[in-house]
Amino acid sequence: MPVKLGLFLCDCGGSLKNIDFPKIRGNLGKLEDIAFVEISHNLCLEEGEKAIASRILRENVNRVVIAACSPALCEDKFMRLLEGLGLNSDLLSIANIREQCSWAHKGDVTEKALEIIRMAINKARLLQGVERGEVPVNKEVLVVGGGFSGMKSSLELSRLGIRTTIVERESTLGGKLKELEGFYGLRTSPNEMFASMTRMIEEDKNIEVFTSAEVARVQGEVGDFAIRIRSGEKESSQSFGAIIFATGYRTEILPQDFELKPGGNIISQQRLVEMLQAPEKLARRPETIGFVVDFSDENSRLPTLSALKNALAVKDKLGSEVYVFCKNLKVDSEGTEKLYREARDRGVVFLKFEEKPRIYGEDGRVTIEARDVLLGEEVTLLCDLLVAEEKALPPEGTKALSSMLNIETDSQGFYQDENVHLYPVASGRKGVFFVGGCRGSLDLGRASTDIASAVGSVHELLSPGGAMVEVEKVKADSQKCRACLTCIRVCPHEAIRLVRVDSERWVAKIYDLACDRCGICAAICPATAIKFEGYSDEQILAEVEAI
Amino acid sequence: MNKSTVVIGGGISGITSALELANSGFRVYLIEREAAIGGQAASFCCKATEVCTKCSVCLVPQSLAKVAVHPRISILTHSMVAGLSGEMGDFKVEVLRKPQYITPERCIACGICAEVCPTEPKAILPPSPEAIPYCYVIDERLCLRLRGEKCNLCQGICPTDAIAFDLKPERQELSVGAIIVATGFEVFNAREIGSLGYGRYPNVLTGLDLERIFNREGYLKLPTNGKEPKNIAFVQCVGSRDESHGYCSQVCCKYAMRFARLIKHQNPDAQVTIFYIDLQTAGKGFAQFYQECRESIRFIRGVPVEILPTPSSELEVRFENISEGKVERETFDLVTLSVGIAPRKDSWDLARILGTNLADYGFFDTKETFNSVETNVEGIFLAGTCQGPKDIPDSIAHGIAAAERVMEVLEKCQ
Amino acid sequence: MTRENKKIIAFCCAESAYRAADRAGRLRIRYPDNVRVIRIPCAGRVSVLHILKAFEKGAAGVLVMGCQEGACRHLTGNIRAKERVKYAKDLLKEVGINGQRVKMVNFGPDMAQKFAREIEEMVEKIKEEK
Amino acid sequence: MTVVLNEQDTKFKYDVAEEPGGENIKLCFACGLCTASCPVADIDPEYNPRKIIRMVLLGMRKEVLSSNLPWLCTQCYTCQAHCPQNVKFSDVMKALRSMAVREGYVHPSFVEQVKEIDSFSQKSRHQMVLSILDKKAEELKIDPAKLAEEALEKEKAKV
Repeated sequence: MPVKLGLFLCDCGGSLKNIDFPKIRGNLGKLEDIAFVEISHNLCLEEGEKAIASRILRENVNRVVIAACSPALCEDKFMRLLEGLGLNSDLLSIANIREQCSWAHKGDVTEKALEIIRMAINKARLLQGVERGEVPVNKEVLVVGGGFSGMKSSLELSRLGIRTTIVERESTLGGKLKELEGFYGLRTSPNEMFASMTRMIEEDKNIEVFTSAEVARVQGEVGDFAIRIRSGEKESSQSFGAIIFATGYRTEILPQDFELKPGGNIISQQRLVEMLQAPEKLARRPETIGFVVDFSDENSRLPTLSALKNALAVKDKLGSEVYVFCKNLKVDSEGTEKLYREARDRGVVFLKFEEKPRIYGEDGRVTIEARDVLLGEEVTLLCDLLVAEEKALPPEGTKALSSMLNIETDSQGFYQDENVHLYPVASGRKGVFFVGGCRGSLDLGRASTDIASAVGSVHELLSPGGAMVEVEKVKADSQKCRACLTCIRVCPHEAIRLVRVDSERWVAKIYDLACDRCGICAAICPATAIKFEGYSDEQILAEVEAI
Repeated sequence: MNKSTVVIGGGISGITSALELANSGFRVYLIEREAAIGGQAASFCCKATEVCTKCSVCLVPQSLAKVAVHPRISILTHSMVAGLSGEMGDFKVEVLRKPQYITPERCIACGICAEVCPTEPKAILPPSPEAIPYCYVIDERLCLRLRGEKCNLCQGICPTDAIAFDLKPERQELSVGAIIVATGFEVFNAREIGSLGYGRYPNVLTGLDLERIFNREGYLKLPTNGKEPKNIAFVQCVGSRDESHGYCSQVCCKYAMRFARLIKHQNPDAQVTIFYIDLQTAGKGFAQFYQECRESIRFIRGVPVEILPTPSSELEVRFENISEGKVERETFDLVTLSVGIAPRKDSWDLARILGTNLADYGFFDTKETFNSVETNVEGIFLAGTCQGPKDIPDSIAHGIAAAERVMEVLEKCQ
Repeated sequence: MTRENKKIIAFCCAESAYRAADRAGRLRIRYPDNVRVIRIPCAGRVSVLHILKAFEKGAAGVLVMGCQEGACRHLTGNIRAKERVKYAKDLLKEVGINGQRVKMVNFGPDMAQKFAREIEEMVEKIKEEK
Repeated sequence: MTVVLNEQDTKFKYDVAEEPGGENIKLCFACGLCTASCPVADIDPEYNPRKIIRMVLLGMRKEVLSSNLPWLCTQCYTCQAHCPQNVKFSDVMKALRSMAVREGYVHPSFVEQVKEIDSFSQKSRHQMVLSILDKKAEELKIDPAKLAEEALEKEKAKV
């Protein structure tokens, strides 16, 4: 069908005075494939839209160019209008003659406006239009990790009617819940929480649990991930629409930073919790307990929180004198400032250092030497127990999984890159989410918010309309494709895979739901096999041509 | 069951909730008190140097643009919730829409009205260059007509008949299944700490002022003479971690350090000093960012007690340098107070209308600890900083979390 | 046609630089009118071919405008654009066009002043060359 | 000097908290506002309210109570006005004074003497300000040392 173009010029209420609209009409009206040039004053208002609609229908054009304000403002509106007229909404091209022309320069800019409109016309001639359609998606979700975050994610998804499968590496669910002393401000103990969540999961028909199992392979893309789950010797394959990673974190005590080995009196927070759970078993009540936080790792929100909680628990259960050595106390999570105040009020003493404290053990006791900047003097503390600084680290297997997923980790090795567009729970790969400790050390409040937001995002993705896409907007031409894998290597969203077309040939296929329409692949394909409709090489060069 | 929702507040959390719900098939009424949505975060500036410093401000215009055109979201600007009845699944929300003199649906932002407006500064302007909806509003304090004089210039010339001075407040009732409160925060009013001289000395600014200066001008200049400042101080914990604000505002250390880096980047000769009590360097990649900052920015443990102008109109700051154990005086040409996040004063009124509780210090209260989106009223949820301090990513997460809870309860109602 | 009148092509990422250009207009920040903006979804969409063709068609300068490093929605788009610009520079030098006439610039969406400044700088550069 | 924390009196902070005025001592989080605002710290670098609190918290009972520090405070309450944690440092100083007396570090009569000095310095200030105001009309050049002498003379005359 030959191109028949309708051109609408909007002078924005007559305010674009430095553009000579009749001149533009005179100039462009002569072009052969332009059916009409209409000058309007207010295309974006109801009456303007009506005028566009009636003119398009009357003249039966198959491409529309609108010269008006920024497409950032009006594009969606006009696209919807076209769609309403039964015309493909991608047959529209907009020339920004307001923000980037009339308003940006003094004096007459008719020439520039003319050229911008020519660029849009050139592009419009080559537009093909894109269909919209719904991609079938698998509505089941895989949750990797059966700790608090994983369990809670599954339970919440279930409440939205979404079926999940939990894969847990250990033989039981629960993760760190089984190791915690208590939550500040929460009456439920971690143990009770663990018990009730386990019971709920057992009773929930929407949740299937694999323990002592791990993810062996991830293939496919959002809506259709093919996962191989390894459980002992057995392996099984299953398909999921989305994946939530909730693999948690691990902690490591870092006495090596102080050239020490952990031993009887240099203990972890975890060991302290065990002592506090059964204080009667202690041979001797420790008189003095020291904590060291925020030195090796200044990203110490979680270690600080547990130091504060455990210091208070020590006061409650053992009544020892407690000294906390820190650099800066991390109070930037909900309730921590209150906790800190309570700890001070209970007589926990906080000392601040700038330089690394020197720590050594002798005669069953531990000596800490530091310069307390608050006192401005060297201080020495002999304590019966030193609770060493803990660093939150990514769980084992994070590296393997992230390379299997082809997803960047952050500078500390946690899941998810530091890119702001992926915050809070998304990854560069659509349909893959990270919640809780595995994306960085998080307090329980933040982890809970994480879970709800990942569940919300999954629900949005899998709900009707969530998988509505522009079909083959970015497409690899199977005739031109040489299967060189370049596009697959550069795609930041893991949206391209090789598929077999016949017994001999493999070609790249771009998955519409996973694709985020950046065009990096189209720019790099050495065979120029990838076409990005709306931003194809021809279309971009046609715009360049107009200058 | 009613599958529509009211979101009160069009800041980053509110629009995130609205988008999430609308994309999942819910109808959303977004109620905004001001003339444009976007809230506080929309007035912030990108703090990137050569590289992104993860302030997340760029996420706001993206979401705003999507909300503006979403067919399932209705934006009610200049509106407030005036009453509530019913219960979860069947709330009746009474909304009061203040007269706005310009019909947003009719305004095409051509700017002809501003050309003829006789006042200086103009009484009719868009609230910001990126305002959504992008339409003009009349400043009641400047408009001659609204101050009782005879002037009809803008109304007479408006090509789309968008201006009408005789509009009355409108009341309307919305039937919805659930409500999300996302009314945001106020920055702490630095005038409350008189000794720091905010409001008295023009070169004492707040973090919010800095956001707006950078957003508008692209670089920092002294309010007094328009020159680039050479010696800048940041004072942390202004309106945080004290008796009446017993919490850390979570954002100030981050924005102060980002601003410090940005200033240093734009003007390498500038001296930047940050006064602090405890630096909050937790969060993704931030400890590393802090290490980088330390190379070029001076950090002093100890916060200033008083700021006084010198005869040469610089600012003399008195503080204890804790690491030295000494009281010191130093002069700066600009001091920024890193003001914290405070609850909105009108939260009280809204809480009374909705029947929700307020927590310590005046933030909206949650039903239980660690479930920061549910309130004591079934079907009313919280999103963003109305519940407590949050940065932009955390507010977005919270916004989605609140939407998820709404989906859950409305799904159950079915 | 004198060189001053020659066009500059600016490939603008819709997420950042295009918004910055719109903002410049809204704030009525004036800049030389010989810039032509081509809106692209991501700076990573720009290929070496686009840059070279622009010069072939008579452009005097090409600006590739993407997001700040570390802030690309598509993670690597702006980094790839930078590499391509560098590559294009080398190619241009070989055919005797000053590599300075193509430039990669990073933007936040609110950097209207920077947008205007970059256009001005490029115009100056072209003028100097004569 | 190295402070060995175990050798200090860990009960000291609790004792101060028991003393009227000392209740909030433990709440201090060391922001330094008290010291920065203190007029005495401004003229005497040895005197540092924040450090005094630290010494109490670390149990340095003898060092604090036997020292001059508790007596140097002018009870102007400026620190108290600025303290974000409501430590009430001026009141803490009162508590420390009475403990110092009770525990025999100073003779009870010392309290009376300090009181007199306080009252005397207030009176001298009063006198000095008045004399400035008196003299302002005649002569703008004022010598504070001379004023002090005059004020002292006047006070002496009364005794």
